[in-house]
Amino acid sequence: MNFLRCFFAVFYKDLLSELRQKEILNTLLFFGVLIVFLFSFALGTDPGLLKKISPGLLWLVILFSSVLALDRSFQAELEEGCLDHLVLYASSQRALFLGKTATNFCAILIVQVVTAFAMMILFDLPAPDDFPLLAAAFLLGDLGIAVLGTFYAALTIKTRARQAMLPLLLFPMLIPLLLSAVYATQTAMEGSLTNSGGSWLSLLAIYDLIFLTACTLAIEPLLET
Amino acid sequence: MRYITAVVLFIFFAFAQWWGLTQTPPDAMMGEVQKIMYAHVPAAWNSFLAFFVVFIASIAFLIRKKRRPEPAEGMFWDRLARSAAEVGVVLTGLTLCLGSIWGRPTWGVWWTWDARLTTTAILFFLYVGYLSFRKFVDNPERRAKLAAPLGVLIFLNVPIVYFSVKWWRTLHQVQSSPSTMDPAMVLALRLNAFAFLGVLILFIYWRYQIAKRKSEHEEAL
Amino acid sequence: MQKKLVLILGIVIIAGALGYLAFGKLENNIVYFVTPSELLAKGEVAFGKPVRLGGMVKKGTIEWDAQNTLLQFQMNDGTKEIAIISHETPPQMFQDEMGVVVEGKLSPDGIFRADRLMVRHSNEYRPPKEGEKPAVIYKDLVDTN
Amino acid sequence: MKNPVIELKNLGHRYAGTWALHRLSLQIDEGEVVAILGPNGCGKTTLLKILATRLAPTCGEGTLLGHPLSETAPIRKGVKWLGHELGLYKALTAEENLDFFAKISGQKILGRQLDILLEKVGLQKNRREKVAAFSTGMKKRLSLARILMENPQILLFDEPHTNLDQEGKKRMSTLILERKKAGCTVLFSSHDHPETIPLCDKILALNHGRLVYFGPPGQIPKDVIL
Repeated sequence: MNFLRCFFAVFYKDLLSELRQKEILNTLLFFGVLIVFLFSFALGTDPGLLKKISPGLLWLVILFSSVLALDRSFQAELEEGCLDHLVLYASSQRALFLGKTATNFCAILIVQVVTAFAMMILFDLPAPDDFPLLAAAFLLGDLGIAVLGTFYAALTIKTRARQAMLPLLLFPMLIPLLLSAVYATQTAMEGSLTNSGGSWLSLLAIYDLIFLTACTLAIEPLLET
Repeated sequence: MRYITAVVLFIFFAFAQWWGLTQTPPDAMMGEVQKIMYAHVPAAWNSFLAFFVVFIASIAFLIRKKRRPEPAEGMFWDRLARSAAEVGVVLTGLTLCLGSIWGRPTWGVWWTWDARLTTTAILFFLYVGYLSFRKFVDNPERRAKLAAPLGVLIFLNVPIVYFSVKWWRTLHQVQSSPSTMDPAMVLALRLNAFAFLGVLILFIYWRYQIAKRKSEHEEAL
Repeated sequence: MQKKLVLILGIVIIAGALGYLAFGKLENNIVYFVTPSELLAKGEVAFGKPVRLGGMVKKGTIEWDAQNTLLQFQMNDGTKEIAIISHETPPQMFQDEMGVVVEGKLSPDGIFRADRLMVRHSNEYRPPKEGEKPAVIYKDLVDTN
Repeated sequence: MKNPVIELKNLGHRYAGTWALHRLSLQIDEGEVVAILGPNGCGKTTLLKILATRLAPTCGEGTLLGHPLSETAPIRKGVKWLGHELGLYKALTAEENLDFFAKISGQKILGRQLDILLEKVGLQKNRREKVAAFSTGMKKRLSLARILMENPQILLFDEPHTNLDQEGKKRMSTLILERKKAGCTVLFSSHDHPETIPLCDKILALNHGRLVYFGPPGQIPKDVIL
């Protein structure tokens, strides 16, 4: 009971301050759309090429912009020493972690949807073939990024060179997620000659399940130091 | 005594390599190139073993922590994890280089996005990240506390990485088993696997001693 | 007590998920490459789409033009076959009756133009039989240069 | 009725090769007000953080309210700490801040209790204002309200008098005495000797992480540097 209350309180608090300050969301949305824009300059105007690599590009944009969001979400706690009080007052560190994960998940999901739209317009992509598959890929992929990202942000928060450490540690961990998410997205967007997206979705789900459990179990020593 | 062990191990290692290079038949398809296997495969096996040691040591650190906050015992597990990670990274690097050299004549490319090669490369990145993370935390106790969950998490990712990459591209042959190999080759491979195991244990022991001296030196300051 | 229970539950979930991944046969739905008969069965849809194609090199169909590094051969899966054109130097193990995977596109003229050629090596290692000379095919290919 | 609520035995904390606290052993009884004095970097903040269970000691033992330092959950219920940084969310209002901390610590806080709390620290008019608009003094008072939510048995203040005007300092001292009357043990670190000496029952003087004096304020030896 206390666990749920703590979880929702953290989630609500983060959402509320984000909605009032709009620091993360504004930066991220701008960043995402800007990168999509830059890609079309860097890769030339060959529409076939852009179409072919757009699922990969989309997930790369999400990966890079989520690092910004994750770092920011813990940096905000470091200001004014909020993290100390958060840890001392919270009835459960795990609820704290899950609450923060939930907010980050929402932020990443919003950026993902907006970036995907920007990409469809700028790259002239056709409407997705398989909409439920696409939605599932977005949800599961973003959940995984949020879980591991929040964990790694908590890990690197008090180290030197924090902003360099976070992607260095996080990105190799996310490779299975990136692979499955890109393939599922690709299948959903254009259909495939060979594959169905189902197996990739189950791999995403398994990945999320494993790390949601493992990170929740292992978070306490990170926040307590 | 310590030096004798080291010398014996290295003689055994050299013998195993010599055996693999000269006393086994060449492969029907690949010819003499196949003999890279006697260094490549044992290095790969033993690097996995080293990473498993990191995993176990990290778990041991976390479990011990809850029972009794006694720094000395915790530091043992922490140093063990660190030394095993270092040796594992070196062996993984060796595996990658040898695999690349083997791949050029057999597959026609230096690097291919094959499942096992790619998995090994990701492993390499993950554990290099683990080691560099340790470098960025100054306080030894804090470092131990933070690195332990990381060591566990990275190892949990290994099977997922393996399966995802395997589905992504599969070119590497199915795992060989003794029944698909010539007995002379199996023998040489086993011999070399034990030789590498000896080197692995010796290196971990040495790195552990260095880490211990270092922190003793720090404490004396 | 409750803490221990949560820990055990977590470990069970992780182990279960990993076990499902390893033994769940999820990869049955993943297709790494298509065979020539599968590709041809798609008809016109397949033209110009990047795809991986796998099969055996048909015996006696390899034509290697070293000057222009042009390789032509027929790929066979037992029922259908497709002509492959590649501009890459084939690897050492490339030979008759060998399993290969190529990446490229099928043109409307029925020829598959490959950007990449990979040999599938079996997991068998054995010494050469009498009269077999290891790696001789590779030398033949290189010597013509 | 001497009843020790804080007992430390050979407590030490090492940071980056130096001892921030070294072999600290002492006992503090229930209802005592103790001022921690000493030059900058002598270990005041470290000691308070260890007592607040935010920092684990490198060696030694400590017992708070009968629980060893490693059992953080029951200690955190009864021991409240206020550091240099106040830990308030500037995008939230005063009310929302209190409500948030009450919720994550698993208490139910009613509107009326909130009124009383805010009135006690003189912020009832600003309850719907964002903390970002608050002055330092107001922020400090708000964090005091947060501490008083749970009726703690031990209070740990890290330099409560700094950054306050005369009025604020007086208010703070009154509060400390009021808590003492309620049976609460108070530890605070300070630089303002004239303000703090009349408040406290005992003085704990630290220098380079070592205890140099622990006893009534009247008997400090001359050679102890504060």
